[in-house]
Amino acid sequence: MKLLSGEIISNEKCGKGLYKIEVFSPYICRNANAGQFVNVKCSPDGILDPLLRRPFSIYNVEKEYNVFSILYLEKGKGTKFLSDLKKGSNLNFAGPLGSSISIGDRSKNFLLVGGGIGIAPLYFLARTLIQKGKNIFFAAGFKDNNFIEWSGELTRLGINYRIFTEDGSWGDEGLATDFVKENIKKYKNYKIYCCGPRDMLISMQDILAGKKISVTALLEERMACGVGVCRGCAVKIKDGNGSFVYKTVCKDGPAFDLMEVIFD
Amino acid sequence: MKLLSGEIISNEKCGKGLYKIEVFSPYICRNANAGQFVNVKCSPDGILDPLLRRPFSIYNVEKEYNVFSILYLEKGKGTKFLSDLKKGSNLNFAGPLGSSISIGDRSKNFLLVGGGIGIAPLYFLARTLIQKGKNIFFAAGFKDNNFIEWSGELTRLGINYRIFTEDGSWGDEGLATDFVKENIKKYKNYKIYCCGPRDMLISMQDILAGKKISVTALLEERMACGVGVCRGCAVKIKDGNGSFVYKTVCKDGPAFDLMEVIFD
Amino acid sequence: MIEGSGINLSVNLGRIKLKNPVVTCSGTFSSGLEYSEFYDVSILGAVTTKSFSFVSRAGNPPPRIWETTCGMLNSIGLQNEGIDFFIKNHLPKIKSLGAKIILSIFGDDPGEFKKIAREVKKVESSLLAVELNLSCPNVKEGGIAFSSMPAEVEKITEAVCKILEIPLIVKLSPNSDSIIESAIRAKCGGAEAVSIINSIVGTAIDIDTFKPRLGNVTGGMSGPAIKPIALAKVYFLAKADILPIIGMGGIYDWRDAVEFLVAGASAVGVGTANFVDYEAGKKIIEGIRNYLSKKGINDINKIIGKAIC
Amino acid sequence: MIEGSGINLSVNLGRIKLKNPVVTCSGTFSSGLEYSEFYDVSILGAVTTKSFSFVSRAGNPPPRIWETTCGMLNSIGLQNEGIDFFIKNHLPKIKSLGAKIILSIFGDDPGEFKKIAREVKKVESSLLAVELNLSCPNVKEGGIAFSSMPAEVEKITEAVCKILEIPLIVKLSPNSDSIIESAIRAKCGGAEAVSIINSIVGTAIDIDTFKPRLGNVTGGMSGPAIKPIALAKVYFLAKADILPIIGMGGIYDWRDAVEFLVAGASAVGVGTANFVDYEAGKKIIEGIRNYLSKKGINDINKIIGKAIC
Ligand SMILES: Cc1cc2nc3c(=O)[nH]c(=O)nc-3n(C[C@H](O)[C@H](O)[C@H](O)COP(=O)(O)OP(=O)(O)OC[C@H]3O[C@@H](n4cnc5c(N)ncnc54)[C@H](O)[C@@H]3O)c2cc1C
Ligand SMILES: Cc1cc2nc3c(=O)[nH]c(=O)nc-3n(C[C@H](O)[C@H](O)[C@H](O)COP(=O)(O)OP(=O)(O)OC[C@H]3O[C@@H](n4cnc5c(N)ncnc54)[C@H](O)[C@@H]3O)c2cc1C
Ligand SMILES: Cc1cc2nc3c(=O)[nH]c(=O)nc-3n(C[C@H](O)[C@H](O)[C@H](O)COP(=O)(O)O)c2cc1C
Ligand SMILES: Cc1cc2nc3c(=O)[nH]c(=O)nc-3n(C[C@H](O)[C@H](O)[C@H](O)COP(=O)(O)O)c2cc1C
Ligand code: FES
Ligand code: FES
Repeated sequence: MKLLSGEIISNEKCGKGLYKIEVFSPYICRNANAGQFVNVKCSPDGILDPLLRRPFSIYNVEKEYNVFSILYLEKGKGTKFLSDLKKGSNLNFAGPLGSSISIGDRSKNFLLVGGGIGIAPLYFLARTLIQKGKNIFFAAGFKDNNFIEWSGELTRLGINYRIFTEDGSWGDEGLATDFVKENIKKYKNYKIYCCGPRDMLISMQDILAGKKISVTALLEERMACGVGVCRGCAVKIKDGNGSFVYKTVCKDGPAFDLMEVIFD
Repeated sequence: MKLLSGEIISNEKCGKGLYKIEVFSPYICRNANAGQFVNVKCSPDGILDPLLRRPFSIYNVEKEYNVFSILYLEKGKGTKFLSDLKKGSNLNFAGPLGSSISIGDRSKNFLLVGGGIGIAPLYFLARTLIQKGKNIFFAAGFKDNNFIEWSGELTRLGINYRIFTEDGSWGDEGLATDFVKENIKKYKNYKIYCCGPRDMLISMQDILAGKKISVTALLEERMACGVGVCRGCAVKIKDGNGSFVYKTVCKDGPAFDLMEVIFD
Repeated sequence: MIEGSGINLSVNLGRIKLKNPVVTCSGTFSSGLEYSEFYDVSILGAVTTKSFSFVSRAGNPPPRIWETTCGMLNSIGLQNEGIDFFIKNHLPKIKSLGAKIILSIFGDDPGEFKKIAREVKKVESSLLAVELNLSCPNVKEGGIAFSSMPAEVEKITEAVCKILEIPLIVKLSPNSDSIIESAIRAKCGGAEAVSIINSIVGTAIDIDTFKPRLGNVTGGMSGPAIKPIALAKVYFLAKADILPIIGMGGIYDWRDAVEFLVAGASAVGVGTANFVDYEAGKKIIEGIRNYLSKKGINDINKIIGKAIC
Repeated sequence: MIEGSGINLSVNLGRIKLKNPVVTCSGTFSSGLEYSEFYDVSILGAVTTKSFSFVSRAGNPPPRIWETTCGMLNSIGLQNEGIDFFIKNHLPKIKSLGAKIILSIFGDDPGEFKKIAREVKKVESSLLAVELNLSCPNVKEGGIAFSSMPAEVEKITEAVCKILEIPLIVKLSPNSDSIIESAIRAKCGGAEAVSIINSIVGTAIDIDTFKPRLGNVTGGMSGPAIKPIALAKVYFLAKADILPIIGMGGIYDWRDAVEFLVAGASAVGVGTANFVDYEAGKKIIEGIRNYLSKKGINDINKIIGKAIC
């Protein structure tokens, strides 16, 4: 992990409040693995509002071009600043942070379940799995059709996928988790990775309870340092003795065994 | 005085760290007089660093175009933000603030003495005096030749002027105040207006002590409100009883009788 | 837009009735005349004037202002023209604008407070309430405010209370541990409400000249930077449930104002924000109304203190 | 670049000798291992570790972080693996990096402090000093820190002092009036220096759910927003001239650091800034050196306390 500054190659809108920013960084391209993130300074030099860095999953790495990208939604002042950044200017970020998802050789089949912007880290994971010749199914759920422009990128991966929207405006009407629930028998020999809103992760826990299917979730938590020193991004993880310990999303995670996570 | 938002017509560099910003504002053009200023929000919407507005003299008003302008030096984070603003975006400002310089009919001859960026309000004053058919001499002093690009604007006024620089790189080597000192007899029947660094104003006080020449100075002081409510921008002004009162630069000023100002 | 719409914005702090919970903070709005050029100040719950003493005060030597990260320091030192000047010059004007007025007063000792109160007595029917500023951090370098001496708080409140019939608000300082105790004493003395917080003692130094940035060495810190601190003070005092609170300190927009109400303030004071957004008061009232309307809450009193557990 | 150049950056706080005045703040640098990936942490005056208790502590329920305007609230609640874990796991690693270490410790009562001290005793020669955290605002909701009970400060300092030979630093809280009194008691108890300030009690509330933003309701505020407040506390304590001070609270860059030194701190702590600029410590040391060099000052001690009048 390093503190870096990289030229912005592009920063384009691909949906309502949805942007993709591409940044030149040989270091990130060499060292980043799926599941990791970068921590971005979202204010000009010398300006301290907003103060803290913002964490964003690494969405894609294009080693050929030494360019990595982030897919982000404009939420508040940090992401507003990001969306105003111009091509050719520099991004101040640190990374790669968090622990990498290790993909064993044993598993062959992977089910990725993404909700909303939660698809971002799963995209990088999918690309990594493709390179390893794995079989992938990607179930992506959204509120509406806001990500429709983005979906071209998913199509280009050439994997099987299905889109679900709550309002039925794109793909199938319904939740990605309902699809998983109905088809869970099909995925007995799959490894599952999921990322999305808290409610989605809780549904996944319910669906998979007692099922002995390996499921990893990528969690979010408010961060201060992003590198494991402040203990700000604590999540409750079962410790085996019926009790729990607090682990850090930024260093121990963001990927955790979903069945060990305690949401309360 | 009003809280306004006006489109930026241009924002161009005219020297090292020196910029002129032109803003569309019929209201300012209708209401502003020489000596007044605008108070500018120097951070994007919703961002509070820097927090306080920055005061800038009105440098010019072009009634034909409904455009007024500010001439400013990049100093810190507020003026850095200003210098990054793009043509076509909006400036958030309030004005016109401060009291206007009232130009009586009696005086015919005016000597304007400006130091550095202090020439900004004097430029507007000069244009006003020209319209009233007054006779003007403008003595402008600078550290170096950084304002040379700007001086075209001065030339175009068609008035008599002389430039002094401390390093002799442009105009005459020396201080504008030394020039005033040496030629003070010539200016017996002039009204003097001056604006510049504190040391310059103190020199002017020394030069004019006991001379019965009317001299008005435009003062600067750190401001919070800019509209006379907080009493933050206090300056010491003689009160006639051998004592002093605190007056506000933002409301009572910025123009004060220089001989009444107590610098300590 | 402000009135009507079926949402009740009015709040009572004891005998003090405000048509909406937004007042201005003393010292940041003068007597409201300047800002009346930006909007109709009669829409405010009340205008709190700057603090007036018995005779005029010159205030502290400049520089009096220093900007800090998302906040500011001031060492005005209560410059004012004296209570008579207020009564003769400001009061008629601000009354004619239709504004409700909370008059802030300040004295060096209980005796001066009494003298001011006797002057105020003559016009008390024109005022909504009187606020006793017992907490200015700017009078002496690090000077002790009455507010950190609970016994003095009671003494002064009681003395003024005997003279005036209109409600009293006591303004307390965050610069001491004794907010709760002082609030209790204010209540014993007859106060109707407390205002918290006054500005927090702070300083800044010029690293080139080694001199303090303020003529008075230290000053009072205010603005968005201090909001979390002020909010915690409001929360704990509201939880202690002694007197109704006018909460202030770093309120910049309607979200901040709602946060203070939810934390237990019955009204909110807008201070430094007036310097940055001259229409802050107006926007905050509108923002609160829209918030309630969107949430389907028809009475502001339903959210006051909602966070207290 | 850091060493050499003929400028003396070393400072002494009693028996504590630092090669430069820049240390990290407890809880914002862990034991230095993570940041050693960004720069050589042995260039720091010292690494102050996070506070360790006798046995491990789970810490407070999440959420633990809330960003405020130019600052942050935390309610970590002293999550740590216990002193033995530090001694066995962190200490050898951080020592091998060549860093000087100030170990921060924390206990619920004087007894726990003693128990920790006895453990620390075994490795005290590896440490530069021990900092007693008597001022964490996060243990209970609005809980009272030892630091606001001067008698306790003395008792704990004395108890630990009897066990350890290395110098003790007492970390005090800004959340009470008693900094000066507590510093005097710390001195009586045998402390070598004081660290001020710990974070300031603050809170934030979600106006949609009416719940506090932090699991623990209130938290400790830190970051640039609090700098003027911290600086005033340092200035007044330095003026009282009781013990050397490690000044901290909102330091973001070298200018801030110099400001604290000029205000009377003999060393400075870098906290929240580490989260924003992972190289803050390094840049601040370089910045101080450049500043002195440009000013033609050959010894940092010449500027310490320069603003005190
Ligand atoms: C490990 C991780 C990976 C993430 N990856 C992505 C991604 O790929 N694309 C994307 O659009 N978003 C991602 N997020 C969420 C992203 O960090 C927030 O949307 C962003 O911080 C919002 O900042 P803001 O200033 O615009 O919003 P504000 O609401 O103004 O932020 C205020 C504060 O809350 C924090 N915050 C707000 N939302 C979140 C959140 N969901 N999780 C954690 N902290 C939050 C901010 O960091 C900041 O401290 C990720 C979050 C985490 C923890
Ligand atoms: C009445 C008046 C008219 C002015 N007219 C002009 C003008 O026409 N052109 C121009 O370039 N500058 C002018 N100035 C100075 C200008 O306001 C400052 O240069 C500007 O505020 C610096 O802001 P900053 O954020 O870039 O600098 P910073 O140094 O970061 O500012 C920090 C703080 O100091 C204040 N400040 C800094 N310098 C000054 C100063 N000289 N006077 C008052 N406050 C200051 C800022 O407002 C801010 O609160 C004027 C000042 C006053 C009072
Ligand atoms: C410039 C200035 C002057 C002030 N003068 C007074 C005063 O005269 N009386 C008083 O009670 N409080 C005074 N205050 C304190 C404010 O009323 C308020 O309590 C404080 O600023 C916190 O609120 P804010 O952060 O919204 O500004 C003053 C504050 C400022 C910034
Ligand atoms: C996340 C976090 C954790 C902290 N943990 C501790 C701690 O364990 N012990 C301690 O003495 N201070 C702790 N502090 C307080 C800091 O050491 C420091 O006193 C305070 O943050 C002010 O400095 P700053 O504004 O530079 O951060 C912590 C601060 C933060 C932000
Ligand atoms: S954000 Fe600091 S430990 Fe995770
Ligand atoms: S800046 Fe407030 S009175 Fe002048």
